[in-house]
Amino acid sequence: MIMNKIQIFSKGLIKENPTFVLLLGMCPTLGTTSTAINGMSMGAATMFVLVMSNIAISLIKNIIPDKVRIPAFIVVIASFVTVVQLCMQAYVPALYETLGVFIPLIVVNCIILGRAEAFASKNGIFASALDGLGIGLGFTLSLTLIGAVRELLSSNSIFDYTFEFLPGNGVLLFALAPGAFIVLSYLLVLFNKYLKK
Amino acid sequence: MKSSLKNMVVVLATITTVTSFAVGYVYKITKEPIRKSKVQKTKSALEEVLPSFETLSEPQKLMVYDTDAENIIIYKATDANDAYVGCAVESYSNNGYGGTIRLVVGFDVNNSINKIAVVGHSETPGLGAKITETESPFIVQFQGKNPNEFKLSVKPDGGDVDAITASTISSRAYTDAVKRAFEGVKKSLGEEVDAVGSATSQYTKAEATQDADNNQKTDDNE
Amino acid sequence: MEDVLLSTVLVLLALGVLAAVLLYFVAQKFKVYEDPRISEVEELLPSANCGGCGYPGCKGFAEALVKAGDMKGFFCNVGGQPVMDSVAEKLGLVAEAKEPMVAVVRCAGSCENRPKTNTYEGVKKCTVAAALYAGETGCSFGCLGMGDCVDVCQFDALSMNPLTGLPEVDQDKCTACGKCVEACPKGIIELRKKGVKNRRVFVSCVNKAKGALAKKSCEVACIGCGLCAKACPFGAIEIKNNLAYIDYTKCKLCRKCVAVCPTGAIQAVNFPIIPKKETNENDVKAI
Amino acid sequence: MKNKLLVAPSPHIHSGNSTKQLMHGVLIALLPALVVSIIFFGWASLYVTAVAVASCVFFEWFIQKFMLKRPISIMDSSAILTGVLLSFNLPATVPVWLVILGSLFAIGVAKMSYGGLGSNVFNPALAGRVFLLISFPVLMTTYPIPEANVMNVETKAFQCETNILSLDAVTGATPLAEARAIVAQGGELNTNMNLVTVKNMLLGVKGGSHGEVAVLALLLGFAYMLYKKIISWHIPVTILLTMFAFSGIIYFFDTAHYLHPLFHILTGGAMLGAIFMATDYVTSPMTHLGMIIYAVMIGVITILIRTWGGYPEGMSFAILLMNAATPLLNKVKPVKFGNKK
Amino acid sequence: MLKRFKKGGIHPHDNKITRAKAIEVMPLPKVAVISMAQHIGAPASPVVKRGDIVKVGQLIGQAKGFISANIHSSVSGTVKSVGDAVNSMGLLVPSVTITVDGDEWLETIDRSEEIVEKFDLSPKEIVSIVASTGIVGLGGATFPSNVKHSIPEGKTAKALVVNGVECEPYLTADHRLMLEHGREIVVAIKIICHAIGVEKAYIGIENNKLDAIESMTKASADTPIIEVVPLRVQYPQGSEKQLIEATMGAEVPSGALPIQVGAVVQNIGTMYAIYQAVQKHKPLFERVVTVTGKSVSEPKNLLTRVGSPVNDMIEYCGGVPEGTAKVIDGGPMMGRSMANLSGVINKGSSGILMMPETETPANDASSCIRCGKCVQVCPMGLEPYLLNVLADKRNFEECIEHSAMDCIECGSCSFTCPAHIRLLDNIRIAKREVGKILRNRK
Amino acid sequence: MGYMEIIIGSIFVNNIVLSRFLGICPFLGVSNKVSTSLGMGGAVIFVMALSSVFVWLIQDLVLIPLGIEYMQTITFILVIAMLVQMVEIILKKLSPSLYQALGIFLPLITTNCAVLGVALILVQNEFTLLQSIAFATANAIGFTIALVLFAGLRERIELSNAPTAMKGVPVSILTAGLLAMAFMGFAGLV
Amino acid sequence: MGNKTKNDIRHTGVVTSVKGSLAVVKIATQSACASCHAKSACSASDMQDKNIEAQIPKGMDIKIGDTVDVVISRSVGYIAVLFAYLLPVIILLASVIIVTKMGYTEDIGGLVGLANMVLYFIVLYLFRKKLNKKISIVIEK
Ligand SMILES: Cc1cc2nc3c(=O)[nH]c(=O)nc-3n(C[C@H](O)[C@H](O)[C@H](O)COP(=O)(O)O)c2cc1C
Ligand SMILES: Cc1cc2nc3c(=O)[nH]c(=O)nc-3n(C[C@H](O)[C@H](O)[C@H](O)COP(=O)(O)O)c2cc1C
Ligand SMILES: Cc1cc2nc3c(=O)[nH]c(=O)nc-3n(C[C@H](O)[C@H](O)[C@H](O)COP(=O)(O)O)c2cc1C
Ligand SMILES: Cc1cc2nc3c(=O)[nH]c(=O)nc-3n(C[C@H](O)[C@H](O)[C@H](O)CO)c2cc1C
Ligand code: SF4
Ligand code: SF4
Ligand code: SF4
Ligand code: SF4
Ligand code: FES
Repeated sequence: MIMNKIQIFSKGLIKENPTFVLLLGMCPTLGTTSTAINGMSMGAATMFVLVMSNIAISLIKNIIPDKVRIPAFIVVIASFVTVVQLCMQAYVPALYETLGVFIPLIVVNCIILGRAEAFASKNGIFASALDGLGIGLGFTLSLTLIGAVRELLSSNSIFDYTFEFLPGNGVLLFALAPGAFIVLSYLLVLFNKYLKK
Repeated sequence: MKSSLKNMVVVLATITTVTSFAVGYVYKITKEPIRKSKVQKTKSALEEVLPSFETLSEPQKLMVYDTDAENIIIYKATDANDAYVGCAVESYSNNGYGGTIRLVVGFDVNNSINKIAVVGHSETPGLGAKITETESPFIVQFQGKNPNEFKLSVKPDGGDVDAITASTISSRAYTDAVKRAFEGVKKSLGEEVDAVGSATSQYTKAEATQDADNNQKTDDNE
Repeated sequence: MEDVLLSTVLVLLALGVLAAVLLYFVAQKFKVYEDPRISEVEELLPSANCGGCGYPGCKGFAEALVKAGDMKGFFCNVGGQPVMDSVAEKLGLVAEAKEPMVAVVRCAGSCENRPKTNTYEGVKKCTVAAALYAGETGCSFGCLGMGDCVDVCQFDALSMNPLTGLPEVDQDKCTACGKCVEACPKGIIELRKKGVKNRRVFVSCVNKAKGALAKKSCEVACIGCGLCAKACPFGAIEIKNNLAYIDYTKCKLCRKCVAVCPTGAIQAVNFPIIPKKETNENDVKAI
Repeated sequence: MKNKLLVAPSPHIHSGNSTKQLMHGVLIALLPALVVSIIFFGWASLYVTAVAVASCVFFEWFIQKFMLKRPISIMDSSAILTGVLLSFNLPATVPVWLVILGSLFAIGVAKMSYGGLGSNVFNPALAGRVFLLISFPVLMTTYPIPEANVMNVETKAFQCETNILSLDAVTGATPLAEARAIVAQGGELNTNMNLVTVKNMLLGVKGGSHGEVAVLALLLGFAYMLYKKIISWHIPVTILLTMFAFSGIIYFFDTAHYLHPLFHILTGGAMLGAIFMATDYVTSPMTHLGMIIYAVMIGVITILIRTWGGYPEGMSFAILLMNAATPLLNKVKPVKFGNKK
Repeated sequence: MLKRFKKGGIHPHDNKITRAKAIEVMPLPKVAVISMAQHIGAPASPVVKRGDIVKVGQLIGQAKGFISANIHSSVSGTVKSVGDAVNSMGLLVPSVTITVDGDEWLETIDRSEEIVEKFDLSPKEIVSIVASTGIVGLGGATFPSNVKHSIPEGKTAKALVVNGVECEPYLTADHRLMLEHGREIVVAIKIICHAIGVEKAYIGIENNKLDAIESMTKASADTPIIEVVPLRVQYPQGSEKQLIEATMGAEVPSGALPIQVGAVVQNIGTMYAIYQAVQKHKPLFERVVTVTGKSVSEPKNLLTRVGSPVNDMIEYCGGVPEGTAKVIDGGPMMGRSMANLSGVINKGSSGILMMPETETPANDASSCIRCGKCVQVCPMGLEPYLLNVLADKRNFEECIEHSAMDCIECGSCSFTCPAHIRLLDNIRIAKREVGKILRNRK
Repeated sequence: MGYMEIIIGSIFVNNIVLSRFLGICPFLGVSNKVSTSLGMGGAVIFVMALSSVFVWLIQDLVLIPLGIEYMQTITFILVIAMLVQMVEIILKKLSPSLYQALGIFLPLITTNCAVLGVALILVQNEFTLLQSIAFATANAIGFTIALVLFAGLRERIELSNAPTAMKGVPVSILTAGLLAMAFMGFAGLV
Repeated sequence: MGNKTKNDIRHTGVVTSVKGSLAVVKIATQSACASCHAKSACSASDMQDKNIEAQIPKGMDIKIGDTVDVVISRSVGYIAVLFAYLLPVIILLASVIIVTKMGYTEDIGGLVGLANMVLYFIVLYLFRKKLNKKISIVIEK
């Protein structure tokens, strides 16, 4: 039983990593990872919504008619997103501004609806919470990793800790849109090679 | 549960009601902090760019050029003795590389530039974003300059401003915003030189921010 | 303040009700009943989508199977018996027991058995060579050795043996999907019964030339002498066009034919060690 | 029989040309431009070229050998060509690490990640150059001035304050950038392009990437490639004509603020791009009609970017963009036999 | 401006070494192996059995089915065996093997040199003679000629196009025939024009055979319906679709037969055979074969009996030269390379070409650099590079969209590809598989 | 902002996929065939334009008057989701053959991310209605252009032999990166 | 003959019912999701099979359960996209422009635009017979 729970939690890290394996939620993955801290914050925000909506949905799963499942889920998820939005605006306004439109877009992140559908609507609260936590953590780690690599390449720093890595103060391209795609592509290759399976 | 019309309506209605109450509640809680954080930004910028002051005048809105799309906002500062010590201008330029650049420019009594703070921009990190580096030579070169003597345009355009390397566009826009601020000050001071002395409503520093707060509040309640 | 809360609730409520009503009608209009068992069965299937079952992909198979409500004629070679059993269990049916099959290469014309008479230079594909001529050796029936069969196998069950120049089937990986049978322009690969304990006896030659000609081009060719047919106590062997063929439904694996074949064209695989000595050394490996 | 006969499907003879030969042909065509560049910029330009070639070849070899584990194909000389063209797109004075980084991007990212010669979808040398241009705008737009005294010709390309002839000047802008600066300053461009400036442009006495300046030498290479049937005229001629026509129209409406069309096609990477980079087989369309559409679009986008965009030079971007459209243009089929009634 | 086809084409060196060598008669073989499958279509069924005595010109294989052809003995002697024999490709084909004994011809055959100009036959009769004498196209495809002459209902022929192009490098059989038997060919043209009911015939000849153009112009001076069309040298000018375009200016639509545009195309050799069949009652059992190659000591044009062993012919021309790697049945562009030399000459064999290894392309394909040269040279307007990869990825459905079936297998694309990719090899696979798909779809 | 600026800006300079990173999932997922991506572009244009009108009206007639702008996210997503469904019903009812032809022609799409993103951006920028429609349509066109180019590139890459490790998704994403790099040439156009 | 598949889009499906000269063919959704590795996690996209009604060509013998191809030409696909998606947008845009140019507020412009679009769909409905002719879906074996 414990093993089972651990598995539920850990599968999101590698085996079903939402970014590198399932390739879900690509927009925030690319759009908010110009630095490690941005990536991590985005991941954390998503994780919060994921965990909360998983819990909420597993609570109400039994009373929802099949046909309104999706809209009901959307309402629940969107509410949590709005909560996150409001809180970030209130307490970390600078971060909220940098992440911009991607915070409200958590609503349409397929991971969240996907987990709601595939897991929370079939499992108990605890398991759903664990599932959300695992997947969310996988997402956060991936985003942080991408952010860290991009930050390193583009400005010779990680989490704002600067050091000499590349000549010329870093390669600007990696802070920009093309760099996001390129870094993701090669990280994907490495992931497939060393972690998958 | 079965998907009958009644079921569906009831369930969705319940869910929406519950969640909207919850969200509404959170909104209520966060309303204050959000507003605070919004004004905080302007407030700290004002404090940063102005010479030390005691009170601020009510914000004055002004169009500088005919072609302008929006107003600049001027705050006039006075010291404890009600003497005019300078003013701060919320200015902007639409010609940035990534769109609009918003600055708050502080002027001293002689209308020389005191300090400048960037409050909003979307220039490229590593290039145009250097306009936010307060210690950089580009920023420092403005300080203490009186635009009457210091020609506010970048060198390639025949002015006195040394542009940031490879970011002439951002530099030009930055300079443009400063210039707009200066023109605004000239216009404003020229019009109501007296008004400064005999301003009807005067605020303490604390009140000034409070006022901004209230403005915000009334906006919301409208 | 309270109005804000109230309007929030009202707006969302309106939307919610609208959504519910709308979706209700959507559901009415778009009603497609899909037997839930179809996707359940699909999940059990191996998702190879190989088409080996004769249906368009695993989903097609699941659909047809559920619809038929009877397992007759349905078999997934990839999943094999275990999958079919679990599908049967899910549907409360009885799986049709099917003999597991495996691909065999009916050519033993390795480099030493079949000397080269010319050199091929062109795109290394059996289909190309086959359209052009008989092949690099004197035998115009045998394996061309360019591995078209290897290329089509999705399951990695085939590989070219660089020593013999012949393809080899990995009997554990082969799912008897039949792709290679189709791909071989020479018709060398055949699906045969896997046999008890994987034991099989078959004629590893498809040469239809007259005996002398066949023998000239390949040491281990079937020369159509008919000794095996005479030796077979079960009448499983038939000679047609100078070539012997063992019917695997009749063959009882007695191996009498193996002993009498003058060229060693008949192969017996996976038998215990003793007969291995009598027959060709690399028989077991060559399969 | 004495020896075994060879058997192969027809045809049994071959024209004898090979990939390597074609690549060598292009390299030969690039030689004059290299020579001119060395005359103007000194050994620096040869040094940059050598580093680029060496690192491109090395990366290709390294990646094939240790990462892809595929047969080594550096013998086909395409990596050398990429190196030369990449370096031609760099100022002669860039630091070595920049050249190496650019080569890594060109070969590692733009070429080998797709499987090597023939598989890539973007022109590797240009991808490398644009990568550098975006990442290191300062370094990439600091051009040395040709040592004009070698030719002893009048070099005042423009009526502008900057005297680009001053011998001790280490850096200067390209004529295109100068022109932009003049317009930005509210000035008017000299509409009267006299023969001397055209002559200078042709000879290459102007600022710019070290391989792009020598227009005449590049045209010589073009003639050679045409003669050797390495490329057809369609792409280069159409690009230049389109640029000329489009910028001509703009110029016609406002001669004071827009550049003379001749100026457009003689400066910047127009020649180098049109002749050597837009024609890269791998990334350009197959049919003549496709080539013409491709070339027209390159011409138009180049002028658009040059005139209104953020970069003074649009050729590289235009070619890359149309590289992306090449698969679509390859849907323009050759005219099939049997359609005539 | 000389006429030519408009699209694509290549210029291989023509290497017509034997252009000035008059046709020689090849000595009789000791044993003749006569295949029953010397034509496109169903093999003929043997009508002799072991031990039978046959004469030259005697029917030994009866056509079977609509597209098939009669086979006649090319020698006189005893039937040694009837059954499969290995051909030069190493494949087994049904054949009749005859031990040669003297040279006794059927009496009906007119063996005189005299040119018979007059004919008085109805079209039907002509077609039936062509059928019974086993005439098939000698231009390479060995398509039974009588089928071409029976114009299908609803179609009308407009012109006869005689193919004297011989665009394959090395080969000179047709060239020599035009020089030596121009008049006979003109007679045959008149016969076939009558048979298919047309008043116009073109003889297309490439400009590298000025003497043949002159010879044919002279021979046909009194025959106004014949127009000799000099053509620019460009491979594959001899392909019928391209030839029709060049001479008649009409393009045969994709998938259609020449008759769609009113053309009937026949090779020079076929016309000569038709003359002999109709006017001299001589069935098709011998043909002119060019034995050639750069280092062959005595390259020749040989009038050879069908069924003569290749080995004999090579020996007659000085043997296999040192360093020969490949022996080709036909020309270097479309011929088939032989797996052994023990095969025999068939009706379709136009040449025996011996090539050293240096002359043939090596097996060193690299990746496609998308130079577009193959597209540029394809006379059918196809995209060989694309068909090549599609076939390689076994995406045959898409090959249909890209008109794989239109490929005439001229080999121009493989010839020209700088990456040395054997495009045509894969395209042939594509054609086979596409053919299967289309047949299934019907 | 002028319409020209909005249009050029949204199609080229700030291309929705290549620069704003919205709608990446369908961009990576549905771009296999050029013809389908063209058709899909049409559908996206419709959905975006229509939802921009709805969103604008909701913002202007409901949220602002009631002072509940903070409910944007919830209301917009619900409205957009319903809209897509409704269009399906209407089409099916109106012309079954049309509906079916679309069904064969187009794969199903869910571009919620891009649609919602565009909706949020346009209310954020306080566009007028016409500007909103122009913005939404231009973004959809930008999406289509990127999608079609990308589909062409992928069709081609599919046929070439990319290294095994890069095959499939990685090489596609890399290509998107290089495409984005090429699009940067448009920077500064407006 | 060679032209048969040119510019066609074909899907293979199973005949589920036959009404007169019409057959209902069920095709497996060729949705973006069908081939997607993440479909198990993502169900926002409704994955259903589609039922297509198509004309049975004369002389073709079709039974329930037959596997057939449904074919439309690519151009028909584009026409469908034009009618269903592009024209309404143009109408919407045009009406908004006209109404606002006439001096009404944008709110009204928007509402009128939407109303016009509904009108367009009604017109489309009235002409559906014509449309059906244009959009032909054929069955091939
Ligand atoms: C990705 C990218 C971002 C850029 N960002 C800026 C910017 O933020 N500010 C700016 O002035 N120029 C920016 N540029 C423009 C170039 O840096 C270019 O040098 C500019 O045209 C001005 O050049 P100059 O300052 O050397 O005259 C950017 C260019 C690129 C490619
Ligand atoms: C079924 C069939 C019918 C044919 N009917 C005719 C015909 O009526 N008229 C004709 O000129 N050729 C006909 N042909 C022959 C071809 O057009 C063509 O001449 C033959 O395949 C040889 O091609 P080649 O000589 O170009 O290699 C027919 C071929 C086939 C397979
Ligand atoms: C690429 C190609 C080249 C050909 N070259 C010749 C040629 O040079 N001479 C010729 O008589 N037939 C040539 N043919 C065959 C002709 O297409 C055609 O089949 C022939 O002229 C018909 O005459 P027949 O049936 O009498 O052989 C060629 C065919 C192809 C496909
Ligand atoms: C005419 C011609 C032009 C070429 N232009 C380029 C070029 O601009 N950039 C480049 O990297 N390689 C170029 N190459 C070399 C080669 O095609 C290139 O490395 C491939 O794109 C790599 O796959 C060219 C080759 C030829 C024949
Ligand atoms: S292709 Fe042949 S060897 Fe491979 S699994 Fe199928 S039957 Fe077995
Ligand atoms: S068995 Fe057939 S397909 Fe396989 S290598 Fe031999 S000839 Fe080729
Ligand atoms: S000729 Fe060869 S290299 Fe050139 S495009 Fe064709 S196949 Fe590719
Ligand atoms: S062989 Fe076929 S594809 Fe190649 S050039 Fe000739 S007709 Fe074209
Ligand atoms: S489309 Fe934006 S996250 Fe998937």
